[in-house]
Amino acid sequence: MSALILTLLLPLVGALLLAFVTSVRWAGWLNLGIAVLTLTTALWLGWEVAEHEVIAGLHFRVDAFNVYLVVLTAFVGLTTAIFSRPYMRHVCANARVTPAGMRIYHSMYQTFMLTMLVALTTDNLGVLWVAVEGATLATVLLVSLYRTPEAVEAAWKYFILCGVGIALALFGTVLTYFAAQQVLADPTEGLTWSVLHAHAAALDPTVMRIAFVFLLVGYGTKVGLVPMHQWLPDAHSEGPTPMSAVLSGLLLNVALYAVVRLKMLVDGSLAATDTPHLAGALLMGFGLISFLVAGLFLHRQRDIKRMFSYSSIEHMGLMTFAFGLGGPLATFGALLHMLVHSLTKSAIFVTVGHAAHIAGTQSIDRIRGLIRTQPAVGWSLLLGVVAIAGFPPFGVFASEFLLLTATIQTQPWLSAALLGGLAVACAGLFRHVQPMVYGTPPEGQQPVEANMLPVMVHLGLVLWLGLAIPALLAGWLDRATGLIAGSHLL
Amino acid sequence: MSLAQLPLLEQFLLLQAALVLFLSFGLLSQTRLLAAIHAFAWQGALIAAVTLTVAIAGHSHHLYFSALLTLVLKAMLIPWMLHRLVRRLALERHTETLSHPALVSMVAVALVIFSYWVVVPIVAEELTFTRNIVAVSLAVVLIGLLMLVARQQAVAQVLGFMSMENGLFLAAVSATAGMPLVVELGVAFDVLVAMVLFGVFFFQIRDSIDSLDVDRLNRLTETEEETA
Amino acid sequence: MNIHPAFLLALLALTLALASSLVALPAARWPRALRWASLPLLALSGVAASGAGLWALIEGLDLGLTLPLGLPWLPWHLQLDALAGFFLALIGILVTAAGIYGPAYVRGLENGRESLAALGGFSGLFVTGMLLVVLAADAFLFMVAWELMSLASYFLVAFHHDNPANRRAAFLYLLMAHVGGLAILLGFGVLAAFAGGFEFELLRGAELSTLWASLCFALVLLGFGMKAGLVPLHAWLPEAHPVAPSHISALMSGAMLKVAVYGFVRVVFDLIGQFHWQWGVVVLVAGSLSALTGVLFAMMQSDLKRLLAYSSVENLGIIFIALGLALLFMSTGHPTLAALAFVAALYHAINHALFKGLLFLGAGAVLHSTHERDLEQMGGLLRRMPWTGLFFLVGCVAISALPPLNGFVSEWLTFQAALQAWQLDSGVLRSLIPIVSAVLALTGALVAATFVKVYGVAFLGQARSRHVRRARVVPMGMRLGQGLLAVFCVLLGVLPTQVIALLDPVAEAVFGTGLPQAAAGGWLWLTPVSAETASYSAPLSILLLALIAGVAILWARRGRVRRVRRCDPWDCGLTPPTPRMQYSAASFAQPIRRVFALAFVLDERKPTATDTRPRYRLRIADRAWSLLYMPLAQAVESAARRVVLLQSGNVRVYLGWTLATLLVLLWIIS
Amino acid sequence: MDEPVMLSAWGMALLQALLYPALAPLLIGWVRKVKARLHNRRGASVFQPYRDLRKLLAKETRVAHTASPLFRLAPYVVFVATWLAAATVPLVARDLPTAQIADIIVLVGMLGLARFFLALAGMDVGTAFGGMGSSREMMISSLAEPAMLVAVFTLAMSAHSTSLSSVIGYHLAEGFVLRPSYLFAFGALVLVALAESGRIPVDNPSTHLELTMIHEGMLLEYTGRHLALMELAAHLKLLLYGVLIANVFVPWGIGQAFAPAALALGLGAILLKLAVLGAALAVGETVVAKMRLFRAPAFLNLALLLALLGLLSHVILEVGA
Repeated sequence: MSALILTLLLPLVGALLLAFVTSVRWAGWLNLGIAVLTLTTALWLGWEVAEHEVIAGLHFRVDAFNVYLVVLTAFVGLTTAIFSRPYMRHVCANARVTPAGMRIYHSMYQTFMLTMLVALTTDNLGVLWVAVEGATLATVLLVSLYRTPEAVEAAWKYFILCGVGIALALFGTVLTYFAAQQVLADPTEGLTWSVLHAHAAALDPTVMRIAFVFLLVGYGTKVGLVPMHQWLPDAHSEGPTPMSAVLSGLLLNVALYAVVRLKMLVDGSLAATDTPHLAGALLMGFGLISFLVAGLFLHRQRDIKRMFSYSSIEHMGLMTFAFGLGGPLATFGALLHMLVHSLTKSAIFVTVGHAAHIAGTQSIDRIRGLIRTQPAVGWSLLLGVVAIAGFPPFGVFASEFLLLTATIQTQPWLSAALLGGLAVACAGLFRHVQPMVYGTPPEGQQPVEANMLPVMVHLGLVLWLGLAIPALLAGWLDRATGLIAGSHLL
Repeated sequence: MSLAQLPLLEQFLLLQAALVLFLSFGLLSQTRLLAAIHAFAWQGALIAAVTLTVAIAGHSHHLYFSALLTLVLKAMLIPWMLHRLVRRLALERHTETLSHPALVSMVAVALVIFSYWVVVPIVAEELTFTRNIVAVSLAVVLIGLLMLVARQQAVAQVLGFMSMENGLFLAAVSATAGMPLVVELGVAFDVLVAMVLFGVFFFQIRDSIDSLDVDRLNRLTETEEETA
Repeated sequence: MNIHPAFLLALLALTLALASSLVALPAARWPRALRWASLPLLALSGVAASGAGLWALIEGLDLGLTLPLGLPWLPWHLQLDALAGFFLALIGILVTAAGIYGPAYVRGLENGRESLAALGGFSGLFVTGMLLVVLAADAFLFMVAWELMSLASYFLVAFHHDNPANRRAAFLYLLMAHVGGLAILLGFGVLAAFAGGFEFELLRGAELSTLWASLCFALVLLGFGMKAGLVPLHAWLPEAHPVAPSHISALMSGAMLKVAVYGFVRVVFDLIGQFHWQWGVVVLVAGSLSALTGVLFAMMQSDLKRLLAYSSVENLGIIFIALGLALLFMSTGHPTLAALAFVAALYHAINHALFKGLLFLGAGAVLHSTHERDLEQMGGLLRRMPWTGLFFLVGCVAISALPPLNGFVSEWLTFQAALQAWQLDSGVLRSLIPIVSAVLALTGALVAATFVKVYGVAFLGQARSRHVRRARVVPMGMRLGQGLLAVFCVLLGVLPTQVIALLDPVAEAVFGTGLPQAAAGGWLWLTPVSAETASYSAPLSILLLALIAGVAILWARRGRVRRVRRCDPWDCGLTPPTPRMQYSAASFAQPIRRVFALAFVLDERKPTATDTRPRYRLRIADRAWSLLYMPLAQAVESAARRVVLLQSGNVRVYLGWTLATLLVLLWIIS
Repeated sequence: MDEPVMLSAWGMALLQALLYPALAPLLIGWVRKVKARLHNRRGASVFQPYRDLRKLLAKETRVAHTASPLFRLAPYVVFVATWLAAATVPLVARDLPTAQIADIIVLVGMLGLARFFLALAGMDVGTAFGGMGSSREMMISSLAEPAMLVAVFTLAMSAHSTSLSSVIGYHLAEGFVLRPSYLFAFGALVLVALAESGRIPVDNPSTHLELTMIHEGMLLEYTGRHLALMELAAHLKLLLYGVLIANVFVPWGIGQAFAPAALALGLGAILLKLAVLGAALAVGETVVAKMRLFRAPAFLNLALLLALLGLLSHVILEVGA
C-alpha cells in the first residue's frame, strides 16, 4: 500500500516543486530524479503485487492488469525525462520557449505522470474520469508550448475534441452509476469498479449498452479511434517531442485501459442477453477501421512526427481489435502489444526528435541520408521502424503473431483485412523512412549531440521481449489475461 | 403513468428539466454572446435548483452541498469569467451569423426525439420518471454537442461545451441522486480548470489568427496536395 | 539432456554465424575486421552447417531439441531430420564458398562510403536466419527466423544505398517479403487452429477439411512462391538480387531461394500431409510459367547479374515443376514416382545452388576487376581472367543442363519423372504433363542460348571498353571460392548415383519410399525407375568422351603440319574486325526476341536514316508490372487520397464526426 | 550377361562406334551424288567427302590472333560429343551397352553440348559473321530441341522407355502397328533433323552467302584439322539423325544377336535404309527452296506442333484409359 501511495505522491510533490523551480538546468535534473524515484516505487509496487495478487484500499486497486502498465508508465516517464533534459535545454537555448514555459513544462510533465498513475490505479470510475480529463488539461498547455499558430491550433483542437469526448464519457459513467444504483445495496459504491464487476451480471443491460456507447466514444476519442482521432496527429506533431513520446507511449494506453475495464463490466451485464458480444463487436469494428484507415493515412504524410502519430493510431486500432476479439490468445497478444508498442513508439519519437534537430525541420522531404550524417540516429530510426512494422526478432512481431493466429482461429475472414492492412502500413512507413535514412545527405545537415541511451534501452527491451519473455512479466500478463478474458493462457 | 399521478416535487422537477432543455435551445439559437452567456447562467441556476429539489425530496445532505457548488460554479463563477473574457476580448457587441438557424434548430428537435427514443427501452416501471429526465439530459448533452458543431465562434463553442456539462450534471443529479462527493468535487475542479484554460486559449488564438473564428484554424490538415 | 553431436555441430554453425555478425561490428572503425574475422567465421559456420547436414543425411537422423527462448508457453523447438539436413548442407556449402570468396571481394569496398559493419553484421544475421529456418520445428521460431532472413537480406540489398534504384529495389523486396511472410504466418495459423499448437509435431497431426487444407496450401504457396520468385510474384527478384554485393547475391539466389523451397516442402509435403491433384496442377502451371518467363527475360537482359537473377526465376520454376509432379503422383497414389520427382526437385535445388552461386561469384569477380556489369561493355575476358573464365564456363555448361555436368542430371531425372505420366489414370493429367515437359525442353534450349550469349559476349571475342581491356586476374580467395563450387558442379554431375543415395533418406522420410531401383545396376548405372526404362552412366560417358577425344586427337594430329599459326581473322576477307563489329548481347538475342515477341512489352527505338548520331535504344518491360503491381499501387494511392478527407482541418467537422458516430452507435444498439 | 558375351558386346559397341565416322562422309557423298544427278550433273564421286577431310587434315591450321584457347578446344569437344551421341544409337545391332550408357535424352544433351561449344567457337574470334551464325543457330536449336524431345517422348511413352534399344526392341516385339502418333512423331523428327543438320530449307550447306548461312557462319574462321573435325562432326550429325529415324521407325532388320549373320543383315539393312533416306533428302533439297531465316521459326513450330499432336494422340487415342 505504501508503495502505491508513494508512487502517487512523488509526481504530485514533483509537480508542485517544479512549478517553482526557475533554473532550467535544475528543473531538468529534478524532473529526472523524481522520475527515477517514481520508477523505483513503481517496481516496489510491482513486487508487492507479485507477492499478493491485489492491493486495494481508498478508491485504489492494483491488480495484474494495471500493475504492469504502472511500471511501464513509470519507466517510459523516466527514459523520456532522460531524453527531455538535454532536449528541452536545447529548445530553450533556441529561445523557442520562455523560462516560464519551461516551468510549466516540467510541472505539467509531472502532473501528467500523476494523472496517468491515478487513472491506472484507481478503482473508482469517477476518479478514473477525473484523472483522464486531468491528463488532457495537463498536456493541452504543453501542446501549445511553442506558441506557433500551428501549435495553438493543435492545442485548441486537442482541447475541444478530447473535452467533448471526455464529457460524453462522463455521461456514460453517470449512466453506469444509474444502473448500479438499482442493484447495489450501498449506492455510494456505485462507481467502484471492483464492486460493479462483482455485480456485473445484475446491471440493467439496456442502460449498460447505452452507457458503453458513450464511454466508448468518450475514451475512444482519447485512444485515437477513427473517426474521433483527428486531434491526435495535430497534438503529436506540434507539441514538444518528449510530449509526443509520452502521449503515444502512455496516454493512449491508459485510455485503452479504461475502455477495456469498462468492456469487462458491459460483458458481464450483457452476458445473459441476446447480444452478449456487443462490446467486443464494437471494439473490433472501431479497431479494424482505425487500423486500416491509419495505415492508408501513412502514405500521404509530409511531417515525420505526424506520420508516426498515425502509426500510433494504427497500432491502437490493432490492440482495440484484439481486445474486442477476446479470448486468451488475442488478449495476451494485445497486452503484450501495449507494452512493446509504447516502448518502441516512444523510442521512435525520441529518435525523431534528434532527426528533426539534425535536419532542422520536421518535413519528410527535407530529411535525407541520416545514416551518413549521424549513423546512431539513422540506424536507430531505421531499426525502430523495422520494429514497429512488426519484423522479428523484435517484440512487436511476437504480439502480432499472436493476434494474427488468434484472428484466424476465431474470425478467419478478418485476417485477410489484417494482412492487407499490415502490408499497406509497412509500405506507408518504409516509403517515407527509407529516403530519410539512406542516400546522400543535403548540404548543411550537421550531427547534433544526442543521448541515444533511452532509445538503446527501449529497443533492447523490445528485442529481448521478442526473443524471450521473462517469467515474471509472463506471469503478470497471464494473470491479466485471466482477469480480462476469463481464462488463462499458460 | 401520467404526469398527474406524480407527486408535486417530481412534477416540479420535470418542469425544471423542461426549462433546462428550453434554455439550451435558447443557447443554440442565441447569436449575441452576452445574451448566450446569460442564458447559460440561467441554465446553471436551474440545474442548481433541480439539485436542491432532489435534495429536499431525498433528504440527501451532500446534495445540498453540491447544489451550492453548482450554483456557485455554473451560475456565477463561470458566467462571470466568460463575461470578463468577453469584455477583455472586446466582444460585447459581437453577434454571430448562424449559417442555417432553422436547420440547426430542426436538427436539435430531432435530437430530442432521438434521445427519447434511445432511452425508451430502459424498462423498469418505477423508473419511468427518472428515465424521462435521462432523456432530457441526454438531449441537452447532444444539443450542446450540436452547438459545438454549429457555432464557429470560440466563446460560443465553450458555451456549448459548458452546457454539455450542464446536461451531465442534470443527469447525475436527477437520475442518480448525485454522484459521490469525491467525483463531484473532481468534476467541478476539472471544469473550473478547463474554464481557466479556455480563457488562456482565447488569447492565444486571438494572438495567432487575430480572431476567434475556429473555421480559420485550418492549417493542420492532410487534404491539400503536396507542394514539392 | 545430452545432445547428438550432429546437432551440436548445427548449433555451432548458428553460433559461428552470429559471432561473425558480431565481430563485424568493429568494422566501422577497423575495416579489416570484416576480412580477417567476420568472413572466415562465416566460412567456418558454413563448413559446420554442411557437416551437420551431411551427417543427418547419411545417418538419416531425426532429432529434436528445445531452447528456453521464445514465448513463455512455446519455447524454441529445433529439429534436424533428413530434409533439414539436406538444405543445411546446401546452405553450408554455399556459405563456405561465399566466406572464402568474400574477403578479397570486400577489400574492394573498404575505401567506399558504405559501412562495412552493416555488411558484415547483416551477412551474419542473414546466414543465421537461413540456418534457423531450416532447423526450426515450431511455427513461431520458423517465422522469426524467416523474417530475420528477409530483413537481414533487405539491409544487404540496400547496402549500396546511394543509388535510388537500389533503394527502390530494397523497398520492393522488403514489402513483398513482408506480405509473403504474413501469408505464411496465416497459413500456419490455419494449421494451428486445427492442431491446437504451434509445434510441428502437433501441426502434423492436424485434421483439416479439404477446404481449409486448400486455403492453407494457397497461403503458403503465395508466401513461399513470393520468396521463391514464382511468376507473377517474381518482380522483386531481378531488382533486388543484382544490387547486393556479389557474394551476397550468390547467397540470396543460391541459398535463400532454396530456403523458400524448403519451407514449401516442409509445410505442404510434411505438415499438411494431404495431397490433391489440383494442387499439383497449380504448382505445375506456376512452375512452367516461371521457367519460361524467367528464361525469356534472362535472354533479354544485358546486365549480367540481372540476367542471372532472371535465370534464378527460371530454375526455381523447374524445381516447382518437379515438386508439382511429386504432388500429382502422390495424390494419385504413386509414391515411388512421387519420390522420383521429389528427388529430381532436390537434385535441381542443390545444382542450382551450386552453379548459380558459382556464376554470381564469377560475375562478382568480373565486377571486381572491371567495375562493369553491362555485357555490352565486356568481351575477351577469358584471356584476361583465365581462371574465372574457366569456372564460369563450367557454370554455364552446368546451368544449360548439358552432360556430363550436374545440371543435366536433375533435368534428366525431371524428364524421367514426367515420362512416367502414362501410369496415371486421368487422361487430362496424362496429356497435361507431356505439355509441361515440352515447356521444360523449350526452357532448357533457351537457357543454353542464353548462356552461349553470356559467355560468348562477356568472355570471348574482344573487349568492348577500355576498363574491360585492363581487366586483371582476381585474388586467390575469389578464385578458390569459385573453384570450390565448380568442383562440386563436376562431382554432382559425374557421380549421380552417390548423390541420389544421399537424397534417398529425404524421400523416405517424406513419402515413405525412396528410389530402390536407382543404383540397381551398380554404382556406374543410374536407373531411376528400372534398367529397361532408362539408364544413364555419367562415369562411363566421361570415360568414353576421354577415349574418343584421345582417338580424335591422334587421328586429327597426324597431318604433316602440327603447329598452329596465328593470323588475322579472315571474316570473309573483310578488314580486320574491330570490337564494335562484334555481335552485341542485344543483337544476339534479337532473333529470339522476335520469335517470342508476345512475351515482352518492347520499346524499341531504331535510328532513322537521317540521324546525325544514330543510336539504338531498347527497353523491355515485364508484363507483370502493368498487369498486377501498378494497379495495386494505384488502388492504395487513390484509397489514401480519399481517406485523408477525414483530416479536413476544421474542428467543427471533427466534432460533427464525433456526433455522427455517437448517433450511429446509439441507433445500432437500440 | 556373363563375361565373354559382355566382352563381345563391348567389342561390338566399339566397332559400331567406329563405324559411325567411317560411314558419315559416305552418306554426305551419296546425298551430293544424288543431288547432282537430279541436277543432271555427273557430280563428284561418292567418296569425295573422305578426300576433302584428308586434304583438310594435311593442310596447315591457322588460328586468329584474337582467338582464345576455347577456339582450339571447341572442335574436339564438338566432334567428341557428337560422336558419343552417335555411338549410343543402335546402328547395326540393338542391345549394346553403349545404348545403356545414354538414353535418348542424354543423346539430345550430347548434341546440345556440341552445339554449345560450336556456338561459342563462332563467337570467339569476334567477327560479325561468327556471332550471327551462333545467334541464329541457337535460335533454331532452341525451337528444334523441344520439338525433337517431344517427338521422342511420344515414342518413349508408348514404349515406356527412353532407352533407344528398348524402344526398338519394343517395336520389333509388337510388330507393325499403324499408330497415328508415330506418323506425327516421324514428321516432327524429319523436320527437326533437317533443321538440326543444317539442310535446306532451314540452312544451306553449300553456300557461304552471308545473309543465309548459319552453320557455315560459325566455321568461317576454322582451317585445317579443326575444320576437318567440325565437318566430320556435321556429317556424323546427319548420319545420326538418319539412323535414328531409320532404326526407330523402321527397325526391321537390325541385328538382334551378336551372330555374324545377324550383324551382316543388320549392316545391309541400315545401309539400305540410309540410301533411301539420303535419296529422299536429295530429292527434297532439290524441289524445296531455302526459306528466309524468319520463316524458320514457323517451320519449327510446325515440327513442335506435330510432335505435340503425336504425344496427345498417343495419350488420347492409344492408351485409352
